[in-house]
Amino acid sequence: TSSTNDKKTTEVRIGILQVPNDVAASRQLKYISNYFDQEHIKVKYIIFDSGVDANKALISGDIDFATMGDTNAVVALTSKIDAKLVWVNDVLGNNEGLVVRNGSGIKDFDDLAGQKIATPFASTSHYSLMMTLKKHHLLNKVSLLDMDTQDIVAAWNRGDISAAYTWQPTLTPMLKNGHFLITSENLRDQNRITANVTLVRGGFERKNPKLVSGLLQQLNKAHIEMQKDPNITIKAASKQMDLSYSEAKSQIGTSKWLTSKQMVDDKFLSETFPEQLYITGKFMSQQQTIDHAPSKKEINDFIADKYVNELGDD
Amino acid sequence: MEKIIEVKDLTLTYENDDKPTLNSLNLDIERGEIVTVIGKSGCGKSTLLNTIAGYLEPTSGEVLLNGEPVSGPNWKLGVVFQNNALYPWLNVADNIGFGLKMRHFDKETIDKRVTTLLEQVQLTDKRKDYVFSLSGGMRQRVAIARALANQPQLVMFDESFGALDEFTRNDIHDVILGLWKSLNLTFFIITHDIDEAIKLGNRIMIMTPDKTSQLKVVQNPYFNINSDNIDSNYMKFKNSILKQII
Amino acid sequence: MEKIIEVKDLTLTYENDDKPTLNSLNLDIERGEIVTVIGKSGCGKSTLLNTIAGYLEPTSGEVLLNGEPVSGPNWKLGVVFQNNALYPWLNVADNIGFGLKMRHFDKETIDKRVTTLLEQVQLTDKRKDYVFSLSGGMRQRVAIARALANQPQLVMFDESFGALDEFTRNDIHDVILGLWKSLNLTFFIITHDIDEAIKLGNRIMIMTPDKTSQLKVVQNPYFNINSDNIDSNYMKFKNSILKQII
Amino acid sequence: MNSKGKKNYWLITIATWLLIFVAWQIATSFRMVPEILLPSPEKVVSTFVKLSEYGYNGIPLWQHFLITMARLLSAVFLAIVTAIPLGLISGRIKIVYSIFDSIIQFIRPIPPLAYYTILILWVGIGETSKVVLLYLAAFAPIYLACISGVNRVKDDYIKSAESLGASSKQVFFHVIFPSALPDIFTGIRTAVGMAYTTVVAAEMVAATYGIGWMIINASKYLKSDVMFVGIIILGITGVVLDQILKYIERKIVFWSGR
Amino acid sequence: MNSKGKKNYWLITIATWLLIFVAWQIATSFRMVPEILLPSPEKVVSTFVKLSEYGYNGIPLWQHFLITMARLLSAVFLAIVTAIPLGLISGRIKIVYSIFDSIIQFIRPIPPLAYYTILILWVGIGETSKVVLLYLAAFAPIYLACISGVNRVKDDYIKSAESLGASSKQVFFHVIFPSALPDIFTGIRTAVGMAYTTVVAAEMVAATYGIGWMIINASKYLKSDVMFVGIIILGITGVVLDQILKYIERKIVFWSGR
Ligand SMILES: Nc1ncnc2c1ncn2[C@@H]1O[C@H](COP(=O)(O)OP(=O)(O)OP(=O)(O)O)[C@@H](O)[C@H]1O
Ligand SMILES: Nc1ncnc2c1ncn2[C@@H]1O[C@H](COP(=O)(O)OP(=O)(O)OP(=O)(O)O)[C@@H](O)[C@H]1O
Ligand SMILES: [Mg+2]
Ligand SMILES: [Mg+2]
Repeated sequence: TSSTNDKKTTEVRIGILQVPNDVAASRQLKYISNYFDQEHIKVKYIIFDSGVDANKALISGDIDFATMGDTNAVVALTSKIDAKLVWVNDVLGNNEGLVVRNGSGIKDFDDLAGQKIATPFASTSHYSLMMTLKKHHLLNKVSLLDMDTQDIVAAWNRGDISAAYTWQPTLTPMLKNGHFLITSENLRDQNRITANVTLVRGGFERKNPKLVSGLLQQLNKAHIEMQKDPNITIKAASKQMDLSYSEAKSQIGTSKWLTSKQMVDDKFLSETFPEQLYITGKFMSQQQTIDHAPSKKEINDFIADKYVNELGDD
Repeated sequence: MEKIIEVKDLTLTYENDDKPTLNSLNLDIERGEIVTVIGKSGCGKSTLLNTIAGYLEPTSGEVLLNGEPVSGPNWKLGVVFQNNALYPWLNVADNIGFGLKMRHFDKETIDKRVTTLLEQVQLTDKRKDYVFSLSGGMRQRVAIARALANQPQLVMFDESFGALDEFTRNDIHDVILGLWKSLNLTFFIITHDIDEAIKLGNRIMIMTPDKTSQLKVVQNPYFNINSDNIDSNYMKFKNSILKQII
Repeated sequence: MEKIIEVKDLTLTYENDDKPTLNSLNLDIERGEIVTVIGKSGCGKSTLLNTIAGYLEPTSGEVLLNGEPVSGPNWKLGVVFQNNALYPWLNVADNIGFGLKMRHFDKETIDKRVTTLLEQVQLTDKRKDYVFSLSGGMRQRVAIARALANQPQLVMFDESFGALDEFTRNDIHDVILGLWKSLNLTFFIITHDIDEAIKLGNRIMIMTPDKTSQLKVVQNPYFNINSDNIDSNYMKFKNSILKQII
Repeated sequence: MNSKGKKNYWLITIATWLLIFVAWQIATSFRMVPEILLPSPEKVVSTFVKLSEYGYNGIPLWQHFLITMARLLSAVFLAIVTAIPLGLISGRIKIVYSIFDSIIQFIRPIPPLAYYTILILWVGIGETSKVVLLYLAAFAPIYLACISGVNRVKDDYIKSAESLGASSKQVFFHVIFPSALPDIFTGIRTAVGMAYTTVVAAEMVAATYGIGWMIINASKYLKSDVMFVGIIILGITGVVLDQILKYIERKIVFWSGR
Repeated sequence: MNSKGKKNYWLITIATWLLIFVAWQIATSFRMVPEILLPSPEKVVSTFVKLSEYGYNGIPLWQHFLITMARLLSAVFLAIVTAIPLGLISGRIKIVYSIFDSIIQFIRPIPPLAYYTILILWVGIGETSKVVLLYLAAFAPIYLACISGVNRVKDDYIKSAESLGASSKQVFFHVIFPSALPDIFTGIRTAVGMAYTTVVAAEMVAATYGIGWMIINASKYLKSDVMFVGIIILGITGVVLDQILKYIERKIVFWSGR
């Protein structure tokens, strides 16, 4: 890999999701390229369909940064991948949710009993769904189907399933003949936060702390911009993702792009979010999807909030 | 004598072939005789057999069996091939009874006839054996028994003994002649071994590649003779045949 | 006469076999003679050849080539197999030159010798042809030429002509005898055709399955005789051999 | 080949596996490779025991295994009952051949994953799509084997049967079919292999059990110990399956190759 | 089989395809099936034209195609240069056979997707893991074909060579190798088929081009027209590839089967 030992880093590889997020916006707005050009470093973007593959790439050392859902970050943590969580890209809102088919007779959570519900396993949606089901004592009363988002739409169109917890852009076609039973925004309000986060590979972080700060600074710019004038940011993200403005807008939905200042001031990265990860980890280990629940210490070691703290002063 | 087979002006030209392989050929086979056919490789022996057996349709002329035209393979015309074509998935008894089963004979009749045939070819103890466990000579005897099971009017052999060694071949000759004598059968035997043609044939037919229309039929003074009694003219006779072939 | 091969008290027992296939066998082959070997299937003819050729190691006793023990296959001992074992990926010339190439002769020498051999087996015009386009008889002639290319001391044939029809076989016999006369070669020929054994052998060796230790060697009055001159005793002679075999 | 001195070669095979095992043990004991890349043998064994006792995702390991086998075998069964008749008839009747062969030749090389989504759109996410995917993988080998089997039936077999009084139908059932059986069996073995290779792909979508699903699911949570257990189970099952088929083959087409 | 009257059977084949095409056209024109389940022929053609002109995801269609072929062929090439020597030696030397055969027999049936994740953990998400996955799919068929090729070399070929003065090494290179070539070619064709079947799986993770990736990506957005274009390309390529291999085979092992 290009970033080993004494050799100067000449290339940084960023694993991205194909969604209109802060990375997409700062790419389009040339924040990222301008920064790395000035450092004489090449940037390479690698698209991942999910955090699952991004984690694999972190292990094999093929990427330096990766954006993923926080559930995959928990997987990374408990699998002892040498990586640190350095950034929260967005706190999920109504761009993820549980949709049920109109006319399927599902009016309330209790009606879900006996239904087939699809969701991409290991995703934030999966976690949100499980939390919801648990809350309503439905855990063993529904049959869960592990499906990729495209397969969810296909199954939905055929009528194979009448409920699914998934994210945009998959939600849009489903909402044509369906409606939300709950969204991640509702969960957020109930203090069950899910988020997309950025991990940095340990080897890279130790060697290039400056570059980590630098990249986060660029992402933070997009967050600041988003809060000042969302239109510019959404437009940039839509252009980057080859989407229409309205598509991008609905895909971003009510997700929150916290600035570093907000993260610091609200103790988001030092208290709120670690707590959420702790709950997530405990829940996932109860579900036996991970082999142990991470301790609070492990989580605190995993989250390297010093970069955000530095930026927060800006 | 009663004619079993009449071949009349038989011409056979293979598809995509310009010259006929068999050209206006005439031949009668009478009940109870053994006709042996000898000729160089490629002269048309198998073609003649295939036409008589009904596998090939004559281009012109006809083949009559008991006065009726042969219109396809027929159980009245038995055939034994060089590699005996026994079915390896059937045991000896089932191979021999195959034709009778196809013709819907009942199990008892089949069993009885198979038993008799096994005795005649001296393979009674091999009844339940599979073909792959038999020697080459035994396999040929099973093939002969299978061809005889239908009690056909004529049994034809297409170089059936060529793959056997000389000693085994001698044994088979004796089986053939023994069956012929005891059951009054009619045989049509293709061979490329002159000694065999002489030993087995009442009549020897010599086929030449260029003018197949003319079959030379030779009366054979040495038919079925004990080899100890062969006189000094045997070699001359054999040589005269050899020369006609070439 | 000079002895090329001396087989001394040769015993060969196959692995997992309790009885020896060859039992204290003795045999000399002299330069310039043709020894034909005849015997029933399974009596051990090929085993003997394989041991002389060095493919099998004697269990006891020894095989000497010019007084030296044979310790493995050797270019001085040529072998021609029944299915000729010609290499289908090589053309006729390359097949014939194969041994010389393996022995690192230069291209010119190989070419010259191949040309001579092609003339001797009358296949000059087939030089560049591949084996699959040749007839059975031609293939055997190529196989003989290939075995001769190394100018071996002894050429052995293991039922090499069994798959050929009688007429082609006669041609090959003439080729063999022609080469033998003109090049003063030594041959060791296994066959299961008594006529062939008589026609080709100065000496005929009869092998019996039960007591292989005793090879019966017969002096042959009919060696290389023109078949027109064969007298009335020929059949008696042949029959006497036949009886010894069985 | 060499008839002089036969050693006990299976000892070498055993030694090889022991060596692999020891190397694996050493590599993991001395932490030469991270646990996640290569779980230790003990870990794999203990995971296997755990999975056997408590199951994966609440379902016992043997049930995962059985459902996978059920999918595989029902697909192969369907392929056998459809491909054999079609293949034999195609081999015998040129018109049928002309109709089907090019279609099958066209579909055959397409990777199953390429059309899996289309298949799901057509037949849904249930067992059907999984079995159909495996069925499509298994069909062509059997079909092609039947055609080559029929083409290789010795002419003399057919001629003999005809001269013995068999009708065309009898020739088909009593001569062509048994003659082609050895080839058909080879085809079935290839078909099982092809379907087996597709088993994980088939369980990738909307499954909640099956060994393939277990491996895919474990890979989402980077549980390499479970993945190793799954892979080893698939490896052993593959070998055992082939041996069973070979055994059945030897029993049924006992004459083949003799 | 039937020598009487040979019809132009390829006309039937063409008619069959026309019929399929017409049925497809009718089914879509009359909206008997939704566009998403079965895009119309025009749509597929126009999508093909569009992809050829403007590319998919900014990359021209032919580049997607070439990269997939490059992955496939480099994997097959690697398999050829490693499996042939190992296979031939295994076929000849029992000790080598005892060491490798059981390992390969064990790995062979495992579905590539089962170990793809492990492979990615080991060698990364780059081209290496893709090529290695295809390589593993291609290796066993060639290896096994070599062994069976060596075992089928006629004893008389070897004996003749020895008696003609060839050393063991010469026997290996001048007799065993060419003798086994027809089998090796059959193995290579099977290997290409196996690797080809794996091509979509290999491009499923972290790829940004390749026909397989295009299909997978299109399936995420349910672009069935693009999927159809991809599937048809894979089908045609598969047939063409096999024909090319058969042609090369006929040229190189011209003596085989004659
Ligand atoms: N199906 C066929 N189509 C075209 N030509 C054929 C066919 N079968 C045989 N021939 C040709 O017809 C001629 C006679 O062949 P046939 O098999 O009858 O000879 P044969 O006397 O039986 O030879 P052999 O002794 O080698 O069996 C040969 O030139 C052969 O090439
Ligand atoms: N490799 C072997 N291992 C064990 N036994 C063998 C082997 N080869 C031959 N035999 C046995 O040795 C005996 C002699 O065989 P051999 O091949 O020498 O006979 P043959 O005289 O050449 O027969 P044919 O005329 O059929 O070629 C036979 O009983 C045979 O079964
Ligand atoms: Mg013939
Ligand atoms: Mg022999």
